[in-house]
Amino acid sequence: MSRLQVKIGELLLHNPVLTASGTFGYGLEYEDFFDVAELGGICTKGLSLLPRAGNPPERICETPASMLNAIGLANVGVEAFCTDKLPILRQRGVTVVANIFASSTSDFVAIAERLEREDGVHAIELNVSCPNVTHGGLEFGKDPKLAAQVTAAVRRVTRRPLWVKMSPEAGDIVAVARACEDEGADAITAINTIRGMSIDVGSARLRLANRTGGLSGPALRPIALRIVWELAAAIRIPIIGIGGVATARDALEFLFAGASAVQVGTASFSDPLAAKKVLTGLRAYCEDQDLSVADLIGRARAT
Amino acid sequence: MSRLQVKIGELLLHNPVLTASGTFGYGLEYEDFFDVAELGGICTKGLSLLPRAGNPPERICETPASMLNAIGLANVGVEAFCTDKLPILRQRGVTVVANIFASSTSDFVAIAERLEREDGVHAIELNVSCPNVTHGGLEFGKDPKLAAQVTAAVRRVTRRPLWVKMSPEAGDIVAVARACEDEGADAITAINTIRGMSIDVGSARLRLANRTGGLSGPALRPIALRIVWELAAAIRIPIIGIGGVATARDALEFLFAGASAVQVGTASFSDPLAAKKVLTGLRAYCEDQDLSVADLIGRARAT
Amino acid sequence: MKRLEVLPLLRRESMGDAYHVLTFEAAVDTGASAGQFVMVRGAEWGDAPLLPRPMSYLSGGRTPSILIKVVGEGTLRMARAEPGEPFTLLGPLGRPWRGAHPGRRPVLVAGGVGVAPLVFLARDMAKSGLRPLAIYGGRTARDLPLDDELAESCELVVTTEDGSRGRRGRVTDELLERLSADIDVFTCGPDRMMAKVAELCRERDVPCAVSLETPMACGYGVCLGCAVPREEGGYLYACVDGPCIDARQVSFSSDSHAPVKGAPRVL
Amino acid sequence: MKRLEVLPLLRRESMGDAYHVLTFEAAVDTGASAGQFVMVRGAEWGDAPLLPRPMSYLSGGRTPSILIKVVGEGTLRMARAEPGEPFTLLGPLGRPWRGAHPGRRPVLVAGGVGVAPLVFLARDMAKSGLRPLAIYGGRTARDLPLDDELAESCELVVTTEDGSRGRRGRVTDELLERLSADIDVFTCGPDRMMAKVAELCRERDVPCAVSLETPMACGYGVCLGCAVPREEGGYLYACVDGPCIDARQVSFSSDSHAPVKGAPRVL
Ligand SMILES: Cc1cc2nc3c(=O)[nH]c(=O)nc-3n(C[C@H](O)[C@H](O)[C@H](O)COP(=O)(O)OP(=O)(O)OC[C@H]3O[C@@H](n4cnc5c(N)ncnc54)[C@H](O)[C@@H]3O)c2cc1C
Ligand SMILES: Cc1cc2nc3c(=O)[nH]c(=O)nc-3n(C[C@H](O)[C@H](O)[C@H](O)COP(=O)(O)OP(=O)(O)OC[C@H]3O[C@@H](n4cnc5c(N)ncnc54)[C@H](O)[C@@H]3O)c2cc1C
Ligand SMILES: Cc1cc2nc3c(=O)[nH]c(=O)nc-3n(C[C@H](O)[C@H](O)[C@H](O)COP(=O)(O)O)c2cc1C
Ligand SMILES: Cc1cc2nc3c(=O)[nH]c(=O)nc-3n(C[C@H](O)[C@H](O)[C@H](O)COP(=O)(O)O)c2cc1C
Ligand code: FES
Ligand code: FES
Repeated sequence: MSRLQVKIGELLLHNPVLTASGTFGYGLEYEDFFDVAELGGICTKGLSLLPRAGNPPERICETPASMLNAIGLANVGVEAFCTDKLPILRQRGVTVVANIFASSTSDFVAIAERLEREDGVHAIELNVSCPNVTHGGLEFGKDPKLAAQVTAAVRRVTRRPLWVKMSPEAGDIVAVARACEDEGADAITAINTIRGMSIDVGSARLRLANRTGGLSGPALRPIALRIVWELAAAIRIPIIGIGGVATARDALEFLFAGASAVQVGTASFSDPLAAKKVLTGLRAYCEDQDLSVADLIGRARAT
Repeated sequence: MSRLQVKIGELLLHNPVLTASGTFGYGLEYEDFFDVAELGGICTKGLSLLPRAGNPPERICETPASMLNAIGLANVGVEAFCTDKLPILRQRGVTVVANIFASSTSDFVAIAERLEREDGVHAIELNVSCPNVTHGGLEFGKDPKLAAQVTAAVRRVTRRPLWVKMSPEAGDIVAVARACEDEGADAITAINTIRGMSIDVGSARLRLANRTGGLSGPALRPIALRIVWELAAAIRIPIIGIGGVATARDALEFLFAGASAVQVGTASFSDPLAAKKVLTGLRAYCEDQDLSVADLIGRARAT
Repeated sequence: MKRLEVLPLLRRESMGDAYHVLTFEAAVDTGASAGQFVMVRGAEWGDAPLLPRPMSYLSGGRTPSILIKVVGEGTLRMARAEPGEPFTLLGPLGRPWRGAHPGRRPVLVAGGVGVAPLVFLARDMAKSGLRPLAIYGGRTARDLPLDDELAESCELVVTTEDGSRGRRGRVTDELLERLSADIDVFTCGPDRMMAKVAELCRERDVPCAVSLETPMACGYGVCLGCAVPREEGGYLYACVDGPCIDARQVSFSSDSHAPVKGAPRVL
Repeated sequence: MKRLEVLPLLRRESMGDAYHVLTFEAAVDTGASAGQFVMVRGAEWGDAPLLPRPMSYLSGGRTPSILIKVVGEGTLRMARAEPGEPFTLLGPLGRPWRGAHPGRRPVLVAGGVGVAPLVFLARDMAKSGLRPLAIYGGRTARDLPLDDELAESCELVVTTEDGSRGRRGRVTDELLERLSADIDVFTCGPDRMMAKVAELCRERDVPCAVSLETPMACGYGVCLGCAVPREEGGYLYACVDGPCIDARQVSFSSDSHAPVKGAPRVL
């Protein structure tokens, strides 16, 4: 096993650096920059059963060391993903995590069933934590019972690795994660965005048409890191850390706190090579210290 | 009534700019910089029944557009405050909001009773949302029942204006605020810090001895603003907005979202004149637009 | 093909406090066409401002340049940059201006900083022997940073709202008078101006290309932040379907919630 | 009295990549004494880095200066600053070095960038006719930025860990040899070095003043972030009880959770 390999349940990733859902398209837009198959994996834009147009503009705005987005899960739908995007990803050897979203348990199941018919989907990530849609979204992720219910239902229709993505807005996030673990989730992704707001003072109007949007970027990192730390003490399944990872240093913070892998999100906007650079830096660190990634996980917990 | 005056329940503030608890000492450290009596008011460092030494170092570290603190409510205690600090503040005509903290309802009551014997305490702010202490702290602020219980108990022993300070980590912050309103709180302060963590990658150790610390500063602003917006739709008592206010522009965001006043916190560290500058900017804005502060409150809600 | 490069600032020319032309030194030809844009970020900005800023190319080639107007933190930093300071440039991005319709007189309608992609276009047109009419407007005489550059390759008419230069009024007043069936319009400026230009052109069945400006996070189609309502329903994405696009594809009216783009900052 | 001022950078002198002396131009005398510090922040840094950085005065007067070592984002920005760039300075803050004990030979023990407040002190001592012994150590010859300045007013002994200059070893090795009952020690450097110096002095009953370094948010006693364990229990606050303080008041050992201050950054 190479230094950088890491196991997320049954799934062997060739390294612990993935890209975050909604910040990397369907993985095909980065061809001009680097070979995406080098990454540990990519999480697709959230897929719904039917295509979605998303929210009216403005959809994004910048905030201190962060941004707000209220895209509203605009996506091509699971069918178009399977026919138009997945075959290319498969051919290129990209490790694909399908991030899926629905406003009912039965739709979650239907999407998972559709994906079940395809090769080349290496894991499914349940987005039960999107703050930018009126139905479903956050509700599933704040309530341990609902989160468990969705996890159990999808678990029944797929043997693929199943990751569940946490909302930092849950009052008791440990309870939500445990409930998902109990229903057979293979990993917990932490975290999705926190809802924020911004007002244009000149016009006294909200910057986002959706009023609120999800906060992402470096500003989120300390909060995400604390949640990963808390989860690592409470659950046995692996944790994928996410929130403001922009450099190898940031990735190491998450690994040291107990994450087994990380996802790079907003950083790809500031620099399309961000994920690749995180990987390069991590490799250099491991070589320099003569350690493997497995040695790094939870390192700050010992001291 | 002057343009800048604002009523928080029965309390008339000569302007809506206060300083946040824990970021302005006891108000006596700013003499070299400006006349603190010019401000709408100051919130004292959190006062406990007995003096507290606080947490071991490191207590603070910087994070993106923010900082973490785990001071652990080091303070001189309510008795020393009343004898050493308050007389000077009174003499200078400073509007004083006593921020108080305890790990039991009876201690909250005891502190309030001690303050009741003093002139020159214009309001009491209940800190039921401190993330940096092992007992009490956050627990009170996450649970509507506990928050209501503390509010009711303190309400019984004082006729002074009573403000309750919210934790953004409550799963249902609106429920907490409503419960406090129902028990006779005169205003809601929103928000206290969110717990975060930072790891020094060089040594693979946590930066803070307390492990986690409260996140404050500009990075918190979009979250605080969203919470103020949500509360303004749900409660009738005034809201004091707090979280990353550093300029008059930031203060206007909070007023436009529905806050009746703001508190300036971490910004005083970057610039001891921050609160004074916010006030100057707000005055200029009101004069320029020929509006009073009352006209500004909730302005972005109309459009 | 889009490229990500760290390039040093070669020079910065100020036109008053608000407008600056920044020229960078590239190792190879940028390959940018008129109307395309570049995502620009100071290589040493740290965590804030976080996102790169979309800027139209004023010129391409080996020394690509942009015209910036200071409206916030990002453009302020650009306005303070000194030669040698490294910037990250990602470009060329988006769709360039379409070709001119043969037999029609090109009319370029520019508002304020929207002039940049039109100067690039005018220079191209001049090279191919065309001499467009340019209608260039701003609030005051100080809001017409590249008037000389336009005048070099166009017949130039200037308007200001306060009458401090050229005709008092708006570019659309001038356009209305000059609107004839045989012109071909290209426009870039504040949303409301472009909406009005588009409306006038549609009424007279005159072809009209607009350059969309909207906040962007990525610039290459992944964030889905740059949505613009499409006339036939749904959304266009300014960074990949635009920025240059036929005005009839765009629904200019439904943007009711958003703050007024380009509104001056009060504080 | 402490003052908050926005001052332009007058000049920056580099000593290799890592060390720089920044000199500012003040309108009035800073009134700073040796051992005091100033909170420094770029006036145009925006939201990040957020907090001002505490820096010991290297000199006071009308052109106050500081010596910085690049360890993170804030010091990196300082190291890149050009003359004219505005900085916010809040100072003078904290307690200066105590006076020298009459009849004892002053020994200044400096580690790396900790040399700044000791150069200031040495110059003052020289003015009053004293000629201290200075023991100055670093990892390599490159970590001794102000050796010349010390040599001007002191008898200077240099140590490096790799032996690239002076004696191979640490300042404490040198101090141990020179420790006699009639010296008077002043020290500033990495925590572990100061702890060791304090221990040696305590064993021999030699007076020892240390200058505390700890992360600070405010610099004037309100944030309570700069706690340092006090020997008799509870905490000292470095910004108001220090930074210069009698070593016997400080408990150097209980800092088990905190990261090692001054540890080099890996990435
Ligand atoms: C394709 C394209 C080409 C552009 N070309 C130019 C150009 O050549 N020269 C130029 O000066 N500007 C151009 N802009 C606008 C420029 O991107 C914004 O002015 C800039 O991002 C503002 O950054 P800031 O940090 O200074 O202001 P911020 O503090 O981010 O925002 C200040 C104000 O500008 C508005 N704004 C923010 N981003 C944009 C945006 N992308 N488009 C329009 N308004 C925005 C905000 O809503 C706010 O009102 C272009 C935009 C696009 C999309
Ligand atoms: C009273 C006092 C006087 C000082 N005098 C000088 C001086 O003359 N020259 C000089 O170069 N430095 C001095 N320092 C240290 C200096 O303040 C820090 O190096 C600086 O704040 C780091 O900022 P940064 O943004 O570059 O690094 P950051 O990214 O903030 O931190 C980098 C590393 O430095 C450590 N660090 C952060 N703040 C401090 C701090 N306040 N003290 C010690 N370590 C810290 C962090 O834990 C981290 O390991 C002094 C500190 C104090 C308290
Ligand atoms: C523009 C944008 C779109 C996003 N879309 C999705 C999505 O479709 N599904 C999802 O689970 N998370 C989505 N996210 C959340 C990210 O995957 C990630 O959890 C969050 O941004 C925090 O990571 P970061 O700080 O590295 O960006 C989106 C984030 C952004 C910024
Ligand atoms: C160093 C520090 C100490 C604090 N101490 C207290 C406290 O004692 N009581 C309290 O209610 N809030 C305390 N707070 C929280 C602030 O009052 C405020 O709610 C928070 O910092 C968010 O505002 P800001 O972003 O403007 O700093 C403290 C914050 C900081 C940074
Ligand atoms: S800017 Fe990201 S999709 Fe257009
Ligand atoms: S630095 Fe704030 S109290 Fe010492």
